[in-house]
Amino acid sequence: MTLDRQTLLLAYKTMRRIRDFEERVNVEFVAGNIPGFVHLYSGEEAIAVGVCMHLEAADYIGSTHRGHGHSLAKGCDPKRMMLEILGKAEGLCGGKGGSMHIADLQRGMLGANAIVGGSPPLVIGAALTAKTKRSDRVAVAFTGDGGSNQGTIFEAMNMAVVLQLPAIFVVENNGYGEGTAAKYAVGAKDTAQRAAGFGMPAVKVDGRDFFAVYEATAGAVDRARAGGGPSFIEARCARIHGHYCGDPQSYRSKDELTKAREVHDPISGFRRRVLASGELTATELDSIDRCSAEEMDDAVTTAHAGTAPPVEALYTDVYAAY
Amino acid sequence: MTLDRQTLLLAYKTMRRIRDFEERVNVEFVAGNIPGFVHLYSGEEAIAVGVCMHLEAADYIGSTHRGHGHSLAKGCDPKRMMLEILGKAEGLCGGKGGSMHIADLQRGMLGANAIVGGSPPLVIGAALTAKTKRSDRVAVAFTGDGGSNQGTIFEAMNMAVVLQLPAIFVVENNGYGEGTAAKYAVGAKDTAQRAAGFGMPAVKVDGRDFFAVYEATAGAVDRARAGGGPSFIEARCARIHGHYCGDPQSYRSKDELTKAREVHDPISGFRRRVLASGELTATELDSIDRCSAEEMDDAVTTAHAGTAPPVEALYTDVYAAY
Amino acid sequence: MSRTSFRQALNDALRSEMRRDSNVVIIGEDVAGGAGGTGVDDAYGGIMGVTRGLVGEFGRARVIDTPITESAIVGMAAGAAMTGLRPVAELMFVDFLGVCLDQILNQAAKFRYMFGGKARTPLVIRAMFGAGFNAGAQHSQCLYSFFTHIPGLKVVIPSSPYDAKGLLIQAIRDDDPVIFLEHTKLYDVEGDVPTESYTVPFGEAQILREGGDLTIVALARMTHIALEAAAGLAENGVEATVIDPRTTSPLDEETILESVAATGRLLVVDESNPRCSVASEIAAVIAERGFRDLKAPIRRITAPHTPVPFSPVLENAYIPSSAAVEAAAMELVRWS
Amino acid sequence: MSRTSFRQALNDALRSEMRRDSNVVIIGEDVAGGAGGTGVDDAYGGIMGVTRGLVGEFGRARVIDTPITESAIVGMAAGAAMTGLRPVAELMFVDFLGVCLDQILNQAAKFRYMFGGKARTPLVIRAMFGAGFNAGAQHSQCLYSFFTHIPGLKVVIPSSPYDAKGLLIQAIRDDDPVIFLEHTKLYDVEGDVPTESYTVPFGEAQILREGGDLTIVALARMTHIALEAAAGLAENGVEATVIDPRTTSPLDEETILESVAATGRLLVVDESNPRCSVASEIAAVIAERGFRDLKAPIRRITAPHTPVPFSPVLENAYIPSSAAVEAAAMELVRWS
Ligand SMILES: Cc1ncc(C[n+]2csc(CCOP(=O)(O)OP(=O)(O)O)c2C)c(N)n1
Ligand SMILES: Cc1ncc(C[n+]2csc(CCOP(=O)(O)OP(=O)(O)O)c2C)c(N)n1
Ligand SMILES: [Mg+2]
Ligand SMILES: [Mg+2]
Repeated sequence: MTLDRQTLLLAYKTMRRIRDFEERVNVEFVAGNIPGFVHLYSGEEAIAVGVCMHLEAADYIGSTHRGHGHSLAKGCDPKRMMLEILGKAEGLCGGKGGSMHIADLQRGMLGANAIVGGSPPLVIGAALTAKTKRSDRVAVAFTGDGGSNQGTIFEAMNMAVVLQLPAIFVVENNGYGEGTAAKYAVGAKDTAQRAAGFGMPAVKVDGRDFFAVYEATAGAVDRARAGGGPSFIEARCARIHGHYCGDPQSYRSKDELTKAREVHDPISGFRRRVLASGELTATELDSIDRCSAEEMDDAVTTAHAGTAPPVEALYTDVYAAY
Repeated sequence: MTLDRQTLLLAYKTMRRIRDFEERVNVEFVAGNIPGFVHLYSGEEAIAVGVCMHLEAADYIGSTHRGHGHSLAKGCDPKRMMLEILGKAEGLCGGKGGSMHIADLQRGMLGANAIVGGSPPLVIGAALTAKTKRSDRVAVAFTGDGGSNQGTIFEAMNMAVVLQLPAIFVVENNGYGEGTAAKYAVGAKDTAQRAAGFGMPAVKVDGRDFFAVYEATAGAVDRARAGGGPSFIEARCARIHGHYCGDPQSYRSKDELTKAREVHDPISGFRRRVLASGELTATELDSIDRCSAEEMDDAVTTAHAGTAPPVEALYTDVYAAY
Repeated sequence: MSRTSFRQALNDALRSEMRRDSNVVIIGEDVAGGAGGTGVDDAYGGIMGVTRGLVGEFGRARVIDTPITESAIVGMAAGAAMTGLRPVAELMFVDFLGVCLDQILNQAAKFRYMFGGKARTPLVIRAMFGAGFNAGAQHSQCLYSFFTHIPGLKVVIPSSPYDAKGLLIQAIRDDDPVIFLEHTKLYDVEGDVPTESYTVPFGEAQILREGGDLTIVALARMTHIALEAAAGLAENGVEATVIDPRTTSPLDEETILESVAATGRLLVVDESNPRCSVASEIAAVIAERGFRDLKAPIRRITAPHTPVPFSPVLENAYIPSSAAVEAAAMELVRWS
Repeated sequence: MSRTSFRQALNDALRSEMRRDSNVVIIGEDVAGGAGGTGVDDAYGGIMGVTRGLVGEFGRARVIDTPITESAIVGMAAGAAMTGLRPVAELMFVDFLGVCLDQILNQAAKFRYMFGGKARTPLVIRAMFGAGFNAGAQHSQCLYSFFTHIPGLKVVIPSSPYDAKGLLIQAIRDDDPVIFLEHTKLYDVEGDVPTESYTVPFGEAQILREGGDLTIVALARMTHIALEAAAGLAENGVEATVIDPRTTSPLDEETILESVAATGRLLVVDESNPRCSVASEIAAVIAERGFRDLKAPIRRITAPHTPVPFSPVLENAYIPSSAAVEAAAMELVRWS
């Protein structure tokens, strides 16, 4: 599949932006500047970008605990994300949510979700809104391989088929749920085949290959917009960092960890491919790298300069009896 | 498949016993002698019997809200069941459970369950006990077509595959969950194919045909006892009565209701077949009918003669702070 | 004004709000009477008949029958609420909370706060509750103390047809998730209900009866037990005030405090299990804010700390009786 | 006796019971450190390291890693308990109760009663709870009031390494389903713990400190806050008794009543949300049974009625502080 230069540039820019964002978060976390815990998306960029490049701001996504990549791909502002992750008042959720609860409803980002399997039922609700209001919006639910076994996603898939909702279920199979391998926890070795059994088109793609994800999503999105109902995509990838920042990952072999960084990296893969094909030039890509780095410097500086939420914020945004 | 006379006689006797039991319950309910609500198994006898004839008392079953047939097929005493359904102290649960909570742990009957989808997770637990204690016991989970969409059964199926548990999932597809048709609520038109996607052998059989159910279960039980892991069976059948006693069933056509009684009845079907083949004689079957009728007269009389639980029983069998 | 059953009052509320606002949709099992069958539509109209006739008027696009998958029902309703609809999801029996709690506890209830005030989740979850039907341990619970404990939810528990209609309309118009609980034994209760649309505000208790000797607080079906007891007490010259909070979140503490200031005695009647119950909460509030006015201990009359038994004799003994309320009230009045 | 962390005390309890009884199995996510990976076994030993080393000694047949499916985990454990095993299921964060409540509320908790006493369900469900980790609204809740409300469950909430070990051993030997809750901020707390096996009985509160001016009841991490406050109060000449109920079901009402009989003042510190909380329950019990002894209102110091916020400044303001406890205690002592 060949894509125009604008598309390729945007794809690279967004993947790079996600990677840089995550690596900065990692640095900030190690430096002790980030409260709580964070889960990094590095190595999975091609999935969020390949999927979300088909979406408008008005379309919806539901995310996971590993949601920074989805948020950025859906158009959230890295500054306000970094502010949120540092718990600042200027953050996307005013500092009340944090890394695991980044949401931006104006951009159709329905929220990172710290409950594994929490998003799919919500996402079919957004799809129901689209169907009920006869808009052509679509809703995408991101779930991990571990989450793919959760009863909630099966219920959501069946409901989406029964009501023929414009929903797309994307399972990001990075091989592990915490320390447990997908090949142990997923009794059906193939989640796409399992999903097909629910009565919807389901495909398996290489989630490290932007082009494969982009192409598979095109079909699913077109079908959904045209009223053709839900689809399922399993995208296989490799997690570069641990389950959470600080995870020693001794459940993975040294060799596997090296490969994840050096062999399976979707961004260098993309870069190699577009340079080889001559579709983009090194100069173009390098300048994107530079801009991205600057953008992230900026985000981190802004985040540090952010202010802590006022204590009164504890009592707002909720009906509080006392 | 041909079965020896003892097996055939036992099959007929048990199916007849279930039918007679249910029809008596219906009479008692209409007469206002049964508190709460009851769900009758009439028309589905071939499934409980075809499955449970492969089970020993030491094997386990988990049931549904429509559990009288499963209980009888697993060997529960009709007297003590009828006593329970009438809320008497001599009932299987001392009158504390009722129709929807009949259980008999000595006979491996882990309980009727008034929560749709409630049993499968419990049943894999019984299967885990069997596996852990290296016994060759098996555990069977009965679920309806409506219940087959519940997240709990999908989680249980995946867990059973992952841990290779001696569990068998039987979906009794009687076409409806309350007033909602299976062909509407089950997005995958085929629950067996959907189950196969979870990584276990799955078959679809005519649940009105005792022989078909008996044969399908044989394979599943042998596999489970031999350590071959879980299996799935969808058995299609027709519900003769309403969802609950008193259900007007206007969501079903007159024609369908008549067919359920006259065409799809598994017991008359069985009778026709064994008489035609000459495997059993009308005299034999008629005498079973007579005994069964007497047994049920007896059960009903005993149940009426039962005593109400003492009020103190309210506070027993539970840690009660006050 | 016309004599209307509790059930019909709920049906009226749903109908008038669906006419008023096309974003209101109903989601649940058999709410349209079941789907895909060979017979007629709207056979059930909801298992208790509350939604009867709605699919006829509004069609299946707005009265949506679903598979038996409560997590998907509630989650879908919450997601739809976040994105512009005003769904009324029906959970049938509140006991089924067990299979969908996460979508209420960790999702719908938390969005507004967790997302810094940027999310609105105008969702209503209707469910029936309560003992008295010999429906057994898994179909007879109250469980409203769970919802009352959860920040971000509003909890409505009407006791009369008038309140049922006004509170349900209010619930549908509210921008927070509202749990709306209907006692199974109240559906056939009749009362005078205006034919036009009206709302009953949340957080305003109703004084059902005034008396100077003690204050009895009760919810839903228990208000009827309390009034029965109050009548009996009156015959013995004891005058009780009976208060129905109507919503437990928000909870109208002031009305109860004012009454206790006058009577000095409080008795709370609650059909649920006792520990960490709404009865406990009300007792704690008064022990904290109304202590100076108290002339006697605060009594709770609740179900015992046991599951709901099936057998009628046991279930009757399980449910708080007006006799028990009367006896406890007399003790309080005589206390010194 | 040796200095042992809360985490290690739990590990010791599990190990000694698994050695004693081959029916004890552990079931949960990554309890064996994860499975099927390319690296080493026992990498995590449970996400908080509580089960570390157990898979090495007892093998994967008894330390069972599962998929991320809590309904199947808890349900499987309950079914195994009904049929002869003594499973210890790990729910990781108690917040995940949302995705498996039914198997606790309607299944495990009800079998014994619903089946007329014929079922035994010797099941332990371990989960961590509490705020203080900046883990956000879905990973910081208490939720023990839910379990305490449910008949058929026993609820254990230890505050020290000694109690953690003795109560967990007791829980494993108990024939009813036991919810065993571990506060995330206590895992690294150290204390003297006997190396041999011992049990701490359920329903027996522990008096952590004696003083005649008021009674403070607190659980888990809040006992430490309460003791801190008590120390501060002592400097102002106010002597507080601090009581740790240790189990909320059964709840030791007598020990609290006796103390209040002596002090006349009660303050309950509870990290959970206030409505229908354990604090409410204890206040209600004393307002009912200890009224005559009360010299002042019963105060509850709890988290506000809001979800747990992420930002440290807000989370710190959310969690009850010793300063707040001290201030409330002074008010009670001065009250007239
Ligand atoms: C219901 C629930 N169970 C368990 C957890 C703890 N947990 C958080 S992330 C995670 C692993 C998820 O694995 P996967 O779905 O593959 O996503 P990944 O982390 O690989 O992106 C677990 C078990 C949780 N947050 N929610
Ligand atoms: C979790 C839950 N949801 C809904 C119900 C109400 N209910 C009881 S039986 C039933 C229909 C079940 O249909 P199916 O599984 O096909 O079993 P059948 O009644 O046909 O035997 C429903 C919806 C319930 N008891 N539990
Ligand atoms: Mg994963
Ligand atoms: Mg059915």
